[in-house]
Amino acid sequence: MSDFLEVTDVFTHFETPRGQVRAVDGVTFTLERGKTLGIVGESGSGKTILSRTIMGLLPTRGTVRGGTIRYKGEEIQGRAPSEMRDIWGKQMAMIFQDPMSSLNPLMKIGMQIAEPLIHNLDMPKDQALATAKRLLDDVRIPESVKRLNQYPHELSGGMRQRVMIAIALACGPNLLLADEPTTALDVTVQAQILDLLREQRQDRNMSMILVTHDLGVVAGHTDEIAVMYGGKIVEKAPTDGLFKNMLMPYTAALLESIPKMNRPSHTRLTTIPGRPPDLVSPPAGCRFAPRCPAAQERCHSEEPPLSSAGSPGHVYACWYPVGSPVYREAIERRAKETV
Amino acid sequence: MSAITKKRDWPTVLAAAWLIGLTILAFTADYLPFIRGYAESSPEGIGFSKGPFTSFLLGSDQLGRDVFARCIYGAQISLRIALFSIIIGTVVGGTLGMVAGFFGKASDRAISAFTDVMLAFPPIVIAILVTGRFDALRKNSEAFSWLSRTWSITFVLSILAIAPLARIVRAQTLSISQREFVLAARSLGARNGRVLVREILPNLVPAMVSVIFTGVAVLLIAEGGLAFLGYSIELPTPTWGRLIAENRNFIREAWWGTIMPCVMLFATVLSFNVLGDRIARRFDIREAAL
Amino acid sequence: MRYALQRLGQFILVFLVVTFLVMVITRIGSKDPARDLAGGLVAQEQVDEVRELYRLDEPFVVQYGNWIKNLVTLDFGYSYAQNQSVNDMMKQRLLPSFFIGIWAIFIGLLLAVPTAIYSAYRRDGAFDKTMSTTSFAFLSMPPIVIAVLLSFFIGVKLRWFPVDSNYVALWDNPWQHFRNFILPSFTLGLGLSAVWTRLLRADLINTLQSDFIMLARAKGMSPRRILWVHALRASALSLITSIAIQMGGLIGGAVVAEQFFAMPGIGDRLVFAIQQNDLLVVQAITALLAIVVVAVNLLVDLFYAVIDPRIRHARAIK
Amino acid sequence: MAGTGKAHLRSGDALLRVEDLVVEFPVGRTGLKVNAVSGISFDVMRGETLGIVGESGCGKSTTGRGIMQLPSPNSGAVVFNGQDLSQLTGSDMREARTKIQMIFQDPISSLNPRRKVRDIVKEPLDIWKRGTSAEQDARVDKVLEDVGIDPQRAAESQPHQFSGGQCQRISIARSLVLDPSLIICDEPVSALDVSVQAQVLNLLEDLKAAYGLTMIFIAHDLAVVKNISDRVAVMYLGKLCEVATSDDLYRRPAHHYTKVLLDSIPVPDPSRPVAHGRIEGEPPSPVLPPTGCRFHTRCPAASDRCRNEEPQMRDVGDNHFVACHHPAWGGDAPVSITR
Repeated sequence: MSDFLEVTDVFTHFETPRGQVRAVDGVTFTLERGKTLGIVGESGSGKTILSRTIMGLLPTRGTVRGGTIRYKGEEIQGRAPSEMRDIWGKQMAMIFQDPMSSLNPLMKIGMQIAEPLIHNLDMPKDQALATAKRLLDDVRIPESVKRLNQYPHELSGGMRQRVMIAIALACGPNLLLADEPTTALDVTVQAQILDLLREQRQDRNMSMILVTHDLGVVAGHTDEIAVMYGGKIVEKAPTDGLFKNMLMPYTAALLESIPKMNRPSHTRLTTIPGRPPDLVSPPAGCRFAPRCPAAQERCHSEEPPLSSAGSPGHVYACWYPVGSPVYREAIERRAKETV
Repeated sequence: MSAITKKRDWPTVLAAAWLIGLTILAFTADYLPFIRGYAESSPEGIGFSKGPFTSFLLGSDQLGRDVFARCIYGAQISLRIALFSIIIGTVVGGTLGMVAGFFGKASDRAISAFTDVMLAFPPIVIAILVTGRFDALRKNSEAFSWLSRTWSITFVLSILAIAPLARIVRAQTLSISQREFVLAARSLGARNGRVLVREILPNLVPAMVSVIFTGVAVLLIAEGGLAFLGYSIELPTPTWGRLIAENRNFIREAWWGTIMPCVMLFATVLSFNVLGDRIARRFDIREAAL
Repeated sequence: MRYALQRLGQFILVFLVVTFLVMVITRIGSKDPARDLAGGLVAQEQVDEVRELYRLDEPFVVQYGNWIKNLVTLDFGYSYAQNQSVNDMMKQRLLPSFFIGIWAIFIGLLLAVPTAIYSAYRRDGAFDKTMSTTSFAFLSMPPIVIAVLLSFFIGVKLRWFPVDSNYVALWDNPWQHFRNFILPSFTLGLGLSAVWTRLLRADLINTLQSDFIMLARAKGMSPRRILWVHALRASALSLITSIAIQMGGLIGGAVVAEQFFAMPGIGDRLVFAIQQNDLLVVQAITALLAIVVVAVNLLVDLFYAVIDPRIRHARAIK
Repeated sequence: MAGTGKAHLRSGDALLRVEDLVVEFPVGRTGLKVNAVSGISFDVMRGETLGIVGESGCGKSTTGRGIMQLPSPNSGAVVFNGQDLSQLTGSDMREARTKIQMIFQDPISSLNPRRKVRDIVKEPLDIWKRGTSAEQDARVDKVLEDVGIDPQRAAESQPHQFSGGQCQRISIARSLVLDPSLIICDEPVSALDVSVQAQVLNLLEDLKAAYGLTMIFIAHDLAVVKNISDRVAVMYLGKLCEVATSDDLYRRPAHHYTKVLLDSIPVPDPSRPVAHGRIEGEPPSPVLPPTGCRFHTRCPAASDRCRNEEPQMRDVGDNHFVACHHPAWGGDAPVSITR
């Protein structure tokens, strides 16, 4: 089953006037059928570009792509858009962040859902609209018949996101790429949408890649998490395992910097000093080293490979992971200095 | 490869060079021996027209006058009228637009109604009408004897420039006013005048400059049209439009008399448009329809 | 519907202000409006007749009311200078102007739409770069310059089309009609096509980069469908707005073109009437042209509201 | 949750006391209005941080601006330092405003892009002609250093040359220069990445102590609000729901909306069971808000009384106030919710 989606050494670079931006720089992972992978990272970590690279939805001009992406055993990296059209919608579907700008403002909701059915599956129009109505019911939009004839601006933000999910589900894809699907929504609506995604994924035995900046979102809704930093995956593990045992200092620091509800107010937050690396000229060695509390000389010169943590499926890229003697010593030294 | 290679932007360089050169020539024409005097009479006599690149750079017309010299004098008049008009238009239109966009409410409604009405008039139609009526006014009333064609055309073109400028500035001001730094300035206790001058005006400048350049181009076109229809300034001073109109009847015999001022007008309008366009692109201003 | 009525109210308001201004402007510098309205060099009885007819002894507002009343009943009066009723004159003169405008818009769209679509689709390609330079050049070409060039090269040198293009009705002799209209219409159409090519191209490029186009691609829609169904429909709206914005300029250009190509249209008549001090005709034509501009804007607004559900919705909120 | 009433206002020396604040905006020229803020009251003690939390469109930002009289509220009193700001006009108003300062959400939009950063920070001193030129320079340098921006670089650079986090620091510096007593932070960290967010939150805590500030902190992120605030007010559709100390509010929310909000937050801890208190739907339009309690359309405990009668803010003990007919606890007859 592991040959559902296999991403090996994929990179995506963009030509800009400043030079080549190495937005995604050597990413490898596999995804099984029916599982959810969360990709977490801050802005500029390359998580969105990675999802678009897998989908093949990047502009061709000024883009340098490499590595292999095998979907159900077939190489899809580097395919022309005309070949990708057999996959788009039918095999892979995508959900975007902003439900307002992602729906065509001039087309009725019903037609936007029915469109892929008519043109990808050659369904007659009335049958496609009937299916669209069923899809609206599936994503829990009340008064679905009325909605078919409405335009996007007549719906609330949450409703629009449900419509976008319905569009994604229309042709029965096996892989759903959700790029920050709840970032533009309020928390109460976010919870509804995340529940809906989980339920639909289970009902339809789909795999999902959930891209987000929010560790809280991935914690409850994924099987596995990949943490990205500076265009690379720096740690990847089954969700439970990752939160129990974070090995990459970046992952740990990211979690620590989030204010927690269960801590008393005015708890001092742990911060990550500095800024994310410039991907035109990334630092040598480990890209997190300049901001890492435990960075040693080796970290600045030698790039750590993804190594296994012992527990199944858990890999990390660090010379001195959290808990290692060197790490512990460095942290203690730092704590003394600040006091 | 990371070094930013700056390609020279030739259209901009050429446009700027053309405009600077033309302006210098036009406004120093009276002091230049190879232009001065050639515009009115010809050393070679009346009724003798010569082609370009002979003893005349751009040829001579039916009356033996040097086309190049006349084009340069034409440039002086055309440019002066267009520049005067755009300055008046910008000051009045810009102020109205800023007031409407910044203060809103009644002032906005009044000014918007005003621009709506102004924009209802087809510009050339209203221009010939007003110029024609000013002619009558000058003839019939002693008090308006000063109202020469130069004045009335400048006046008319200024009026025509006000409404589009006011509209653009209003829209820009409105969008800048909604930015949070304007709110921040107010929360610091800045007066309206200070907010307008310090916070809003500097952000208006790129759009204004761009619009001024394209505006001059539009006014040059309008002036050409007016002159062609017979509403140019009094003889003997020619404007480009007048040169085109009066030599057009001899186009079969001496095409240069008409084509050369056409080329001048076109090159100048193009140059202003190029500069306006570059500024708009540089500051990412959406193409505003003037 | 409510929106339409509201816009209609605005239309009437602008109509009243505009016509009032027209009347004020036409009276500037007139020593004796009655004489000017009668057409200058006519007998005193006729002048008095006109004074009576247009109530010129009464306050200005009454004169205006009287004129407006005549205007809405489509009675434009009688031009003594021309010895012709203005209505008859309008009838003769409107059609040539109308055809110049219509053919100019037609040529403009015919050139602009395919060019813009192909330019946007193959952005920064050779075609796009060439056309973008070309359209920029045409954008900077005043109507008189285009008219001179067209008449010189095509009319005088090549002799393909007549330079002095008398009016021939479309239904009398279509071939002659096109021959006569081609130069004046191209004079205006080229400029319009330049404006619209740039506008539609920029708008299409913008639209093609928007999220909903990305979603359409992710749905697996074909490039053709994305372009024609998704992108073009959104961009058509700004094109329609631009047609309304260009109306004033188009009318001005038509006046120049009519003069240049000796087309007996309404603009040509206006220029003559101003020279002749024939105020009645001046007043009527100016008002008419201004109303055309306002009316086209009104129509486009209403049309826009029909096409764009967002506007329809925004207006419909009760 | 349409809480009006003033039971939660404290006696004693409040720096700011807002009573029955109402802010409405016309909807175009339709004659309708947006009921952005519909009669809310609260107070802030000297040195206290009040958090205001709610979803988008609940009126929390409008409240912040209403305090500044930008624009002036339709009605209600804003008593600051014993002076009712809504009664002031002209230069008195401008003078009073300098004692209250705001920090906005969008760090880019809140700085004038066409001025040097140092001039932006100096602007307030320039407006009020405070001190000599040398004193002004010294003050600007000090404040810039306090927020961690190099004054030298600030003198040479424009806002776009700084990162989002740095721009937010510059905004903070500008707000501090006039030595205000109250700072209103309107979503100051929601545009920032979590690692930067932690830096700015820590900075705000530090500056609050160093400059002796009182703070109003407006945000949609409950965890952030909880961390920085002493007291938290929950808003829904232009009304207050609940006011309590931040730890108490989290430990035992009394209002059903607060509960829902807390349950909806994705917690970065996969071992925590997924909360069950989800609600359906989205907030109604503030143009036509529901009668009675504004939350009744989505509330699991809504009764007929809630539909008709607006609940008043009342004390449920321990400095905890709630505007609900049937609160989760502390009510006369607690309603058990069966789901």
